[in-house]
Amino acid sequence: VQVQSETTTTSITTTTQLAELPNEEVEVTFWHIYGEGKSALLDQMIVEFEAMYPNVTITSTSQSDYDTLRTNINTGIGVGQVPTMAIGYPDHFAGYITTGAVESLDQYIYSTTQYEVTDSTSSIFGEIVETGLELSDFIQSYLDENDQYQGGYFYSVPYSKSTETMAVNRSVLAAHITEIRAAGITISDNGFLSHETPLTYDQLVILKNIIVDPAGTNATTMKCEYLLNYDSSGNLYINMSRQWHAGYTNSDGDILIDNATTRNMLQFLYENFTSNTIVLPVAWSQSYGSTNFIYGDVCMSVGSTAGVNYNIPNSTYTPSSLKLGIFNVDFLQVPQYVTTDDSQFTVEIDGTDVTMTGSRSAVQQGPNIGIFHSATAAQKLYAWLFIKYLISTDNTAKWAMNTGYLPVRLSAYSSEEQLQLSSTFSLTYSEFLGIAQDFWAADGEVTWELTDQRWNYLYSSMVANIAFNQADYYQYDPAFAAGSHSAGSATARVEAGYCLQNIYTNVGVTNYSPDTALNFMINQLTW
Amino acid sequence: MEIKMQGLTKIFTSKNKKEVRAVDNVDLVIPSGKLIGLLGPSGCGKSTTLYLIAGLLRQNDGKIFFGEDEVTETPPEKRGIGLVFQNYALYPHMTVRENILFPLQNLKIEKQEAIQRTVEIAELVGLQEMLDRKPKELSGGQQQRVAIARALVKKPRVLLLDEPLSNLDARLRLQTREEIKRIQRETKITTVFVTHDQEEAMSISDEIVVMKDGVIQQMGEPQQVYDAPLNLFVARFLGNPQINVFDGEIKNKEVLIGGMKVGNTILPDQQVTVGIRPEGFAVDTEKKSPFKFEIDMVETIGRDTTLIIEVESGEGGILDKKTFKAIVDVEHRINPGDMVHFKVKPGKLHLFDLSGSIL
Amino acid sequence: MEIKMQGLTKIFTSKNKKEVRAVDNVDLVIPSGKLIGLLGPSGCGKSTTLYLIAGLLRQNDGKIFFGEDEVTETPPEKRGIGLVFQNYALYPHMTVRENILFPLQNLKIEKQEAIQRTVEIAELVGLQEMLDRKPKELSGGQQQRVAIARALVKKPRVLLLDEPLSNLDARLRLQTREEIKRIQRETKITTVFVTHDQEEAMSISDEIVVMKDGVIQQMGEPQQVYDAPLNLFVARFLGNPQINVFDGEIKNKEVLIGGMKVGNTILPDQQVTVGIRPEGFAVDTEKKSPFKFEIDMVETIGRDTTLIIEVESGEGGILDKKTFKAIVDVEHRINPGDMVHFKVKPGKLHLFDLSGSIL
Amino acid sequence: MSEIFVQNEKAYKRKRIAGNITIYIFLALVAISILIPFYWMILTSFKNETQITQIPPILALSPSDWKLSNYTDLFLTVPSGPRAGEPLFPFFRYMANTVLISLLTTVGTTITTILSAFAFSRLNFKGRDTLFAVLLATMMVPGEIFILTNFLTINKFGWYNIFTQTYGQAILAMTIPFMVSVFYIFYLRQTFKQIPNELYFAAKVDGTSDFKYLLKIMVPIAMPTIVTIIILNSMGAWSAYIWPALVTANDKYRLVSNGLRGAFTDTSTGRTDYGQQMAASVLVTLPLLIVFFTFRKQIMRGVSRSGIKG
Amino acid sequence: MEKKNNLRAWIYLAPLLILMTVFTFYPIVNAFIISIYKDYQPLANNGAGIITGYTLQNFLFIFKNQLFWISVKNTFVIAFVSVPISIFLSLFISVALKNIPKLKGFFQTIYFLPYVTNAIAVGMAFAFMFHQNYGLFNAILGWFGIDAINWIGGTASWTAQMGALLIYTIWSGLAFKILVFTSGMQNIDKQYYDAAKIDSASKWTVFKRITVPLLSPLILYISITSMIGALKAYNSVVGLFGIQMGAQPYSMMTIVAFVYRYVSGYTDVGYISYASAAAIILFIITVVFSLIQGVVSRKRVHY
Ligand SMILES: Nc1ncnc2c1ncn2[C@@H]1O[C@H](COP(=O)(O)OP(=O)(O)OP(=O)(O)O)[C@@H](O)[C@H]1O
Ligand SMILES: Nc1ncnc2c1ncn2[C@@H]1O[C@H](COP(=O)(O)OP(=O)(O)OP(=O)(O)O)[C@@H](O)[C@H]1O
Ligand SMILES: [Mg+2]
Ligand SMILES: [Mg+2]
Repeated sequence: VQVQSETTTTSITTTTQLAELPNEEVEVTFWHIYGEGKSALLDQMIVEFEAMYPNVTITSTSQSDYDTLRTNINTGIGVGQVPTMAIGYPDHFAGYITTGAVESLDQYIYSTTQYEVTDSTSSIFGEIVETGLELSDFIQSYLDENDQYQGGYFYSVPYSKSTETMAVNRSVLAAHITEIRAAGITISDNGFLSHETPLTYDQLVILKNIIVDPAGTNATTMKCEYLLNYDSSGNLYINMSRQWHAGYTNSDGDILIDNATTRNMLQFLYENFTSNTIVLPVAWSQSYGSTNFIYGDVCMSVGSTAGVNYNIPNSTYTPSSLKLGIFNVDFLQVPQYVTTDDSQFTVEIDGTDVTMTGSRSAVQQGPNIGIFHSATAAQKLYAWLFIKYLISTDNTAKWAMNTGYLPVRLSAYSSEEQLQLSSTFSLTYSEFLGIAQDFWAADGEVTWELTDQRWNYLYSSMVANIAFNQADYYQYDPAFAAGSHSAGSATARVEAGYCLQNIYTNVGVTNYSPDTALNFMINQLTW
Repeated sequence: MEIKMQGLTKIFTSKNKKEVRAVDNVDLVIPSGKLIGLLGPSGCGKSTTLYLIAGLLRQNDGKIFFGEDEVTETPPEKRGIGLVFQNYALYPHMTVRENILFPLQNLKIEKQEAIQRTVEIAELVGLQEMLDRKPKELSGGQQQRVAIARALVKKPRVLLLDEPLSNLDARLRLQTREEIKRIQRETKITTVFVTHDQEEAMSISDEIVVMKDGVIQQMGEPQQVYDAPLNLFVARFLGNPQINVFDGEIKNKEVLIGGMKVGNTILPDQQVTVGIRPEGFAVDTEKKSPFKFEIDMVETIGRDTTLIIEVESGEGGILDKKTFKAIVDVEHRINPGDMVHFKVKPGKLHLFDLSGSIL
Repeated sequence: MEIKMQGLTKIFTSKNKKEVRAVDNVDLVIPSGKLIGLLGPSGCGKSTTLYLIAGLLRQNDGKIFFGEDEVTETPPEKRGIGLVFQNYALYPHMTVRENILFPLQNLKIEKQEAIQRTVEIAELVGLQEMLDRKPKELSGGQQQRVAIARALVKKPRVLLLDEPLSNLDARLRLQTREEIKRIQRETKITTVFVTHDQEEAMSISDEIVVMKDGVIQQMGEPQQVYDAPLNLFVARFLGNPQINVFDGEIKNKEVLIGGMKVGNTILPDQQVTVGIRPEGFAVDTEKKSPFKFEIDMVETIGRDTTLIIEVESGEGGILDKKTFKAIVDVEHRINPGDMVHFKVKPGKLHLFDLSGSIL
Repeated sequence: MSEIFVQNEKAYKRKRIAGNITIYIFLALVAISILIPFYWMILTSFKNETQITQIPPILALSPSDWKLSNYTDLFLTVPSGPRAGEPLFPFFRYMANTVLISLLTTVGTTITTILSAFAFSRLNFKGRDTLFAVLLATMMVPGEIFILTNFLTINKFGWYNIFTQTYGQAILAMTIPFMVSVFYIFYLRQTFKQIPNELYFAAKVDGTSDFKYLLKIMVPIAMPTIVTIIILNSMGAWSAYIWPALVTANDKYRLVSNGLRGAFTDTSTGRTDYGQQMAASVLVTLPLLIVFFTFRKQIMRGVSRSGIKG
Repeated sequence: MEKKNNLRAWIYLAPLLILMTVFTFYPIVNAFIISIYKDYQPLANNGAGIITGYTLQNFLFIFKNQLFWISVKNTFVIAFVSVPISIFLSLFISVALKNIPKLKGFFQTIYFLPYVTNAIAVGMAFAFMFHQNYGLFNAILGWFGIDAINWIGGTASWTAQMGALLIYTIWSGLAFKILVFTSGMQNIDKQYYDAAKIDSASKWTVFKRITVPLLSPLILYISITSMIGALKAYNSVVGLFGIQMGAQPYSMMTIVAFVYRYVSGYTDVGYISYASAAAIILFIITVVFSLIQGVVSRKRVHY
């Protein structure tokens, strides 16, 4: 991963100012959606933060889910009653920004102001606190997402990020090693494919011909009914439109889907659906493909990094439903059409070869965090300090390992902070990454004891590695509110997913054209 | 308190837009402290009249006074009346006791006294053992008694009774009606008593009012109305068995029925309708009277013998009916088939013009 | 069809767990084709008996037969009965016409005929002009007539009438009851007629049944029951004005009341209760009889003079009441204050033992 | 004749028994279909994650296989942070809020419903039918439309303030807008209309005011309907979700549904922990069931009490 | 009684009218106004909201929206099929309940239970009952030799989905109707049934000519309210199919879902106006149907 610091916009002056922290009682309200069961870690950080600034009280409220959160903030904006800070998706912030309710964070990020902690009851009494944020320590795509708004300001900073990775059924691959090698794909003796370079669609088609049996999953031939499941059809659409340079939306809110490339892309997908190369969870009336991946119905499955563990078969499943038994799982990057950006690739659509220019792309997703305008200066300042605390190197790493999210800071990957994962197991984030690396290096033949705690973190570690490897070509989703003639980015994403689902459910219908689904999508997004 | 009605009119409009003049321009004064029996055929407007007095129905026209005060616009709860409904209208969810207590509670009568009065009145109507039953656990007559108790217990200024005894057996009816009469006499509550039982009306009432089709036909003391009906309707309506009505004529001061002389008069010659009550006949043991018939049936109930004579239509000038009846003393020992000569007792001959008005 | 009841018992248990034996071990045979009048004080179990016959209530014990067939378990709709309910039970949502047509439709009577019969019966009860009204647009009496029409129109095998005439005026009552009687005679429908009006019961019924507290007291032809009551209750219950009851004794074949001789008997000496109906007295114009009283009130209704004598409690051996009544011919011209000597007409002396049974 | 009668009688009896059996089977089927969701809820609450997603579904679990962890997890306490020591799912607090809200709205709704149903069924006033039609029409407007405006209103009344909202204000905001229901007014009016006029007359004669008549006669007679309304209405708070989330600034003030929806979704993957959710549902439903079964007699009597004709 | 009690009536109505004015009438009037705002952004301008004029274009937007027509079709099918069936069924169940000698209370209690259950549980249970391979419904169909139907699976046909939705809708409305009808039947004087027995009415006749007419005010009430409810169908679809409103996206979309979709995006330009416009269209449809219902039933309803 190449991390470039954004030298153009950073303007660190050498003269730093030392200022007094406001010492009045300050209440910072913080809205999030973390359920009571999941917010323990957050609560702990709050307690730590309050110990650092004893005059501050953080009131954190869970709004149950993102929709409720957004609705409550929006209605709150209408009456001037918003929290000091909140997490939210980019499109939430895009909406808040149109009403002028969120505070630009540039004033803190680029500030050189330093504060001395003078409260003797503070746990950091006497230390110097900085407001500025080391942007170069963040993954670029995250930053791009957070300053995509009007004027190029940061209205939020990345908080809790994830991406998609692909689970593969390594046992199936291992059963066909000779054929796969014969087809020119590198594969280890134990069925591991490359963890550094993603598979291409050409390779997928090759694999499909080897390991897919449309007649049904078969334990003797070790073939699956489908090749690749894609959990989020919205992500499939958006990501693919980037990979194909097909046009989707932009941050100005333009809907760019009514074009020939998109039509080609949908037709291509339709044919892939038909040939069992790609499948959506609706095939099994599910929201996620993981269960069917475990059952062996499909050999590969793209899903969120946060859902890793749902892809691992184990003995709690009824043996009869595991068509391929308990198999080995590996994680790879999401498949791509090209290996270098802006290069050409050829696909067969409707029986003819079509050549197009494409790029690599992987989605990055998850909430950011920002501060609202209406709060007092002191509230905002402390809110900012709190945000900084939440995404500090140690805390982002801690958060990542606890929740399945990824650290937002590069430094987290080398953080020396020991993190207590269980009562008897603690390690640094890089040691955590090392678990998978060791495993892969040994071609899966590690000599760990069965009771070794590393087994418990093997798969999380795999996806953390994979995610880090594909961070190079992360793309973010343009975020915008609806205009008077088109829908907003959230609707666009939903409709994109529905478009693919509609196409999928028409597989096998004679004379069906994916244009129908696209036209409906256009009707829903523009007027 | 005197009740005065002036031009009181109530018109019902039923679904099919037909108008029913249930009470038609009634002028009536009910003297203070009297018990008035309101009589008339089914559907003549008796209940409606009571409801108007009570204020439960709103008149289309006319005025009502209680004493000096016009109450036309006064709501029923302010009129201070007691009312026994024809179909009882007991509160189904309350026990007998609660039903009777209810008006007292509304009058804010002191609790002790209210309970006392409830028990007394329940004894009066013979319900003391049923105080804790709900109306649906009572027989028809028992329900009616509860309704009476409820109306009486509050000692109203005006008491309105809509066929209050119709479901009671003779003995209880007698008892209750005498009790009502007694209470009325003692308290001097102006009372209107609707009944279809003329015997009841006549024996209990100070005066009776006979109604027909919403119009008052006659008002007066019972015996007087019985003895001197103002029109054929009243004559026919009162009396059981009914009055015998004949087609007759006056010729030379003689009253003739079917050519047979039945009496004398001072009226000029004309066609008349003649009414003679069954008991207006006497047996002419001397068999001189020309007014004679062969007896078809003899009924003896208790102390009377009713002679029933079946006639061909028009025969003997008899109107309406195919039979006429005479009641004579059981002593006469008459048998079917006997030929009996009748005399008409003095003052028992009623002469009406052809429109039905008394001459 | 004959109706036979064997040991029929119906017990109600009210909320407060008290048992009411509304019908108590009744054995009764209602002869085929007869009209039976069921009489008794309010709450004695008349309606309950009818409902048991109809099958609407389930007996606690006993059996019912229609002719040869036991119908104890037969549901009401299979019993083929007509029933007039005491409070009419008209279907409130149907017009009069629909109410009357309803049973015919259920019997799948051909439409044309059904309409024909409806109109006929409506005319019979004088409702022809109200066929399109809903029950609540009718007066009480009109509603009752609809109920009668509905029961009669289907020509039932058994006709049960629960005080069917109580809300009708005298004239209509007479008409309707005679019509009921006529229909009954013609069709020979076994009919049970509940009424509290003894005059009605006696004049219409082939036989009457007197009930008290759920128990049959006496059954027989009306005049016979009137003339020869089996017990004091029946004697008291029948007759209006009520029978006069005296404390008496038999001494040397003489019947004495308060020491005064009123008649002779062949019974041995004992304490007795003596009943004399008001019309059982005659005026002893010769003033010889020792049985003499000063008259307090004189009432003349129509053809009779009722003499009312108020007595001190126990005076003259009179039981129950503080007055006794004698009905004599109006001819006697008696005035209040007159001293009248009474004789008892032959056969008018009823002697009961102290438990109330006839001697 | 008598022969036929007897035969019919037997055939009739047979028919009646057959009829009864059919009715029972029918009613039992309906009952089963109504019970299935309950069964499913309870069953699911005893399953672990893989059992829940298992295909074919597990239709029964022997008690020895019951996983109580879904329940016990609910009562695990928060180890640290501001809520340290409190249960993960603040069951009792949410229950208390819900019960309070339920009581208040039910009392309020019942009062307004009775008063207005009375006015609409018994009193004759100008514009009555028009007004009633207008009320009915409001039922036809999808309520989703009201939410924003009402929120603004609540705020104007000062009942919503993100920093200073008190429990009392939250209660007001959650109850006051729901103290009317045209639906129930309409329902009760129908019942009121069926009470015979004579009773109103009788009461007038007995000297009651309209209000007393309403209280002493109409209400007791219409009790079955009113009990029905009370039951239906009091359940409302148990499923209220959107509005309470909107007008409460503090999640301590919220209701069970808010807890049920939010608590068991893994926010990073969007997956719901159905086992825990069902366990919580069972817990939330349980008090209702207990109340319902303890007062079953009274409730059923209320519902089935024979009213009008005594 | 017959006098006009104007003042008194308004006093009785006061609590209702005050609350409704604030929380119902005002928002509705507001909705009407909002529906003609052009480019309305309710929260812009620091919550004051901005518009650029007035327009009827919002209604045009609705009519041009393909989704709206899908919603209308689904909504109508739901309303016209589920309402009559559920009324009939619940009447039938109530009558059956009335007619059984024993276990009445037991069944009544069970029918009551849905009020104390939880929507999520019901949704899950139904999804399971409709499962193509393991569901109860297909098992029952199997007894009659009917092939398993894909009711709500991702590739289910529209008819099957609608069938499942209707079953679910009818089920969830049944308990309320049974409750209303059973309590309504208790109010019918037993005497009418006695009289009908005497009049030899068959069970069916009693049902048709006595029970139904005497319940007619309640039946009208139920049919109007369930018609309104059915035209506002939303929760049942979410319960069964989740927020994508169908086995395929939007395949079971309803008008209220359409409204809701735009209400929940109210921060976006014009969305709340679209929602209001759609709500008004639904309102007009509902009023028309209710009027028709009212007129049709006028003759048959007995008070
Ligand atoms: N449902 C019931 N519960 C309790 N007791 C009842 C019930 N129905 C009737 N009774 C009692 O049974 C007795 C007989 O009642 P029934 O209705 O047969 O009387 P009845 O002879 O018809 O009287 P009436 O002439 O007053 O109508 C009465 O004492 C009555 O109070
Ligand atoms: N609500 C109504 N709608 C239409 N007509 C009615 C209504 N109420 C009563 N009537 C009619 O008005 C007339 C008088 O009725 P009312 O009840 O006063 O009679 P009534 O004298 O009490 O008769 P009854 O002795 O039969 O009770 C009757 O012809 C009746 O049909
Ligand atoms: Mg009357
Ligand atoms: Mg009776």
